[in-house]
Amino acid sequence: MRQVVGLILLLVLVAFLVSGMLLIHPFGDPSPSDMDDYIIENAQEETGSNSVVASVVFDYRGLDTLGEATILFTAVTGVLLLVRTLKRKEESS
Amino acid sequence: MDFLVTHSPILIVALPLVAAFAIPLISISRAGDRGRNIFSLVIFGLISFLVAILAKNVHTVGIRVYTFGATVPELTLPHGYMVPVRIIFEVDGMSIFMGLIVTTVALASLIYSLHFMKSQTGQARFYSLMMLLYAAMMGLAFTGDMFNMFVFLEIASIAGAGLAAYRTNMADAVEGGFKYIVISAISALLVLFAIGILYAQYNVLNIAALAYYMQYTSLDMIALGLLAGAFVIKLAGVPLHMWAPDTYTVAPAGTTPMILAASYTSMYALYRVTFTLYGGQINTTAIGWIVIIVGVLSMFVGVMMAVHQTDIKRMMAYHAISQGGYMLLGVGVGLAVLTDPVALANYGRDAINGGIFHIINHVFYKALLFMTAEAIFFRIGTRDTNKMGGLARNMKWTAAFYVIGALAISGIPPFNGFASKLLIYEAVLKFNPILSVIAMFVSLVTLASFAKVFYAAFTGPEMPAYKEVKEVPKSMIIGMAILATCVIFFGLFPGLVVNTIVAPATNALINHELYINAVMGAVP
Amino acid sequence: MLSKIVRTVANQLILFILVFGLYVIAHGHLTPGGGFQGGAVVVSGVVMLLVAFNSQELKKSLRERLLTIMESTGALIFAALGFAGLGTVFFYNFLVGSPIFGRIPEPGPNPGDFWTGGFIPLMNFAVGIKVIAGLSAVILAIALFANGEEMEE
Amino acid sequence: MEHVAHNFPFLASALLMGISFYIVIFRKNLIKLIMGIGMLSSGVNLFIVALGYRTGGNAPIYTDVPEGPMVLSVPQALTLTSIVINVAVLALMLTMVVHIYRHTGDIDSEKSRKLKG
Repeated sequence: MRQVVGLILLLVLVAFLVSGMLLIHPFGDPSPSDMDDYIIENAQEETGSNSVVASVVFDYRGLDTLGEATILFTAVTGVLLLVRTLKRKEESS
Repeated sequence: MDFLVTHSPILIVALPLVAAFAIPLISISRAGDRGRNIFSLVIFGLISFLVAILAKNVHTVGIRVYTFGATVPELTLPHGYMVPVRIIFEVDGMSIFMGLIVTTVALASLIYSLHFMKSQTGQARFYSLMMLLYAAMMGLAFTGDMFNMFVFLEIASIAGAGLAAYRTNMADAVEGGFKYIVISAISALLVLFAIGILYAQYNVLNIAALAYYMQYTSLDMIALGLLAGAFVIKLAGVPLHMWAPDTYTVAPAGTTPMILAASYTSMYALYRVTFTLYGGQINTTAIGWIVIIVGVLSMFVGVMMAVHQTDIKRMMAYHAISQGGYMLLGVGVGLAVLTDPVALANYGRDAINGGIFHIINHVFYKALLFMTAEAIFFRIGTRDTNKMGGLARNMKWTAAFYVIGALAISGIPPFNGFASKLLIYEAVLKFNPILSVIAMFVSLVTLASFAKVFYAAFTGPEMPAYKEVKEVPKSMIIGMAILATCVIFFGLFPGLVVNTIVAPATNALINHELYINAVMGAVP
Repeated sequence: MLSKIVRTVANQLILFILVFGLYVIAHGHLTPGGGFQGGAVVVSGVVMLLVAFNSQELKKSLRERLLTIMESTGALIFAALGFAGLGTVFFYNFLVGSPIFGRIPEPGPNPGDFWTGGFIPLMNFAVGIKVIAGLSAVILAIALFANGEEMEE
Repeated sequence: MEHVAHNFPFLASALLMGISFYIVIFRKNLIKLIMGIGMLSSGVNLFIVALGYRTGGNAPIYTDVPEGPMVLSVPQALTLTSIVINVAVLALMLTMVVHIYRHTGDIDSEKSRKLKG
C-alpha cells in the first residue's frame, strides 16, 4: 500500500519535473532579464564593487544574506543545543 | 517617533535577530542567566510596542512598503525602471494580523518558559532559538519577496526542529525533531524549485511584481502546485499531516505554541500565494475546492484520530490538525467564489472573515491548552491521561485554564471559538449545507473528546501518588493567563475584533490590486 | 591520531590554508569568493587537523567559549553594518564615497582596486569570522559527540 | 528533439531531483534519506544556476573581464544562499541521526517508529 502511494507520488513529481524542464526557456537564453541587466549595469556605480555577485549578495539582496548568516547561526545553536551535557544545574537564582 | 514608524517593519524583524546573536554572549558574561532573562523580556517588550505602532499605522494609512538599501524606504522601483530590484518588505492587513498573533503567542511562551526552563541546561541556546523562531515568523509575515520568504521559512524550520528535539534524553523528542526537519527541508526545496520556475519566466522575485506580470502559463500552474503542496505539508493539512502529532507532542512547553504558530505562518504563505500571486484573472473555483477538500479531510481525520489518543498532548495535536481544517474550509469557500462578486458580497467575505478569525482564536486557545498539558507534565511527569486523576484539587489555576481552552475549542459561547465557528457555519451553509453539517459534527466530537480528558485528568478521586502535587510557578500561570484573557476577550467582543483586525486582513486578501500597486504603482 | 609525518605536514599546511582562506575572504568584492567561501576554506583546514590529530587534542586549542564569542561577534558586526544604514534605510551602503572602502571603480572592466565596495568587504570579514567559528564548532561538536565525549559547558 | 538536447542541463537537474525523490520516498536508511535531501538540494541549485546562463557569457565580475555578455548574477547569489542553508540543515539532521542511533541502536526508519509523509 505504502509502496503504491509512494510510487504515485514519485510519478507525479517526476511528471512535474520533466514537463517543467521541457517548457522552460532554452538554455543559455534567459529571455526577460530586466532585473539582472539593471544590476549588471549599475552595480559598479551603486555599490563600488567589481564583483556583481558580491553586490547582489551583500547589497541588493542583503537581507537574504543576513537570513543566511542567521540560518548558519541557528544550525550551530541547534547542534550545540543537542549535544549539550544533560546534567541538571543547581538551583541558583 | 517618526523614525520608529518609518523603520518599524525592519526593526521588528532585526531586533530579535540581534537579541538572538547577543544572548549567548550575555549568558557567558557576568550578567548570567538572570541578566539574559531580563534582556529577553526587555527586547520583547520593545518589539510588542513596535508591533502595536505598526499595526495602528497599517490600519490607518494602508499598506506599508520598506525597500532595503534604497535611498528612501518607499522607493520600490529604481528611477525610471519597470521592475523592483531590491528586497521589499510589504506589510498589509493580513501581514500585520499574523504579526499580532505571533507576537502575543511568543510573549506568553517566553514568560511561561522562564520558570519552566529554570533547572535545565543549554538555556542560552534555547532562548536564542526562541528569538530566531520569532524573528523568522515575523519576517515570513512581512516579506514581499519570494526568495526571502524561502529564507525565513528555513530559519523557522531549523529553529523549530532544534527546539522540538530539545529533550534529547527522550528518543521520541529527537525523532519528532528529525521528522519535522526532514519534512520542512523537502517542502522548502519544493518552494525553492517553484521560485526558480517563476524567476525563469519573469526575471523578478518580488511577489507584487510577479503578480503584475503573471501570464498563467502551464509552468505557472506547475509552480502553483509545488508551492501549494509544500505549504500544505508545512501546515499539516490532511494527506500530509503525519509529522504534526509527533512534533507537537515532544516539543518542550513554551515552544509548542511557537511551532504551532509557525505552521500557521505557512498557512499565511499559502493564502498569500493563492490570493495575491495567483488571484488575478484566473478562475479560482478549482483552487478553492481543493482547499475546501483538504480542509474537510483535515477536520474529519484529525478529530477521528484524536478521540482515542491517551497522550494528552498528542490528542491536542490531532485537534490542531482538525481545527486547521476549519480555517481552510472558511477561506476555501471564499476563494471558490472570489471571482463572483454577488456571492462574494453575500457570503464569501464572511467565510474568509471566519476562516481568518479562526486562526487567531485557534492559536490562542490551542496554545493555552498545550501550556496546561505541559503544566501537568511539569508537575507529575506523565502525559498519559489514564495515569492522571483528581488534579483539579491541587492545580486549580491549571484546571480553570484547561476548561476555558476546552470550551473555546468546542465552540461553546461565550468563548472565542464560538464566534469564529459561527461565522464559518453561517457562510458555509449558504455555499453548501453538507459542509456545514460536517463542521458542526466535528465540533461535537471535539467537545466530547475534551470533556473525556477533563474527567480523566482533573476530577475523580484524589490519587495517592499526586497528593503532594503543587500548583505551577507564577511565571507559567502568567503566561497562561495572558492567553486566557485573550480567549475570553475575543469571545465577549467578537464584533470589535473582527472590525479592527480581521476585516482589514480579509480586504488585503481580496483586493490583490492594492498589494500590487503598493510596489508597482509607479509603472504606467 | 595519525602518524607523526601526517601530523607534522598538517601543522605546516594549516598556515597556507589559513592564508588562502583569508585571501579569499579579503578579496570577496574583487574576485570570486567572499566570506562564506573563504570561511569554508579555513574550516577545511580545521577538518584536516581533526583528521590528523583527534578531537580531544583539537578541543584544547579550540574552546567552545571562544567559538561562541567569535560567532556571536561576527553575526553582531554583520547586523550592525545593516543597522548603521538606518540613517537612510536598513542595509543602505553608507560607506560608498567615504574614505574607508569608499572609492568607486571605473565603469566596465578594470584591474580592481582593493579600497572599493563600501561595506561589502567589511561584511565579508564579519561573515568570514562567523562561518569559521560556526562550522568549526559544528564539526568539533559532532566529532566529539560521535566519540561519546562532551564539549565543556 | 532539438529542444531536449538544448535543455540538457535542465534535464540533468530534473534527473538528479527525480533520483533523490526516489531515495527520499523509498529508502529506509536515515543516512541515505539525508543523502537524498542533499542531492535534492543540489538538483535545485543546479537548476537555478543554469537558469542564469547566457551563451558565451562571462562571470559577472568586472575585474579584468574579457569582452562579451555577462551571465545573470541573481541566480548565482540565490544558489550561494541556498548552498549555505543546505549545509546548515544537513548538519542539524546528522546530529539528530546520531542521537537516534544512540537511543534505538539503529538507523532504520522502520525500526524507530518514525517517518514517511
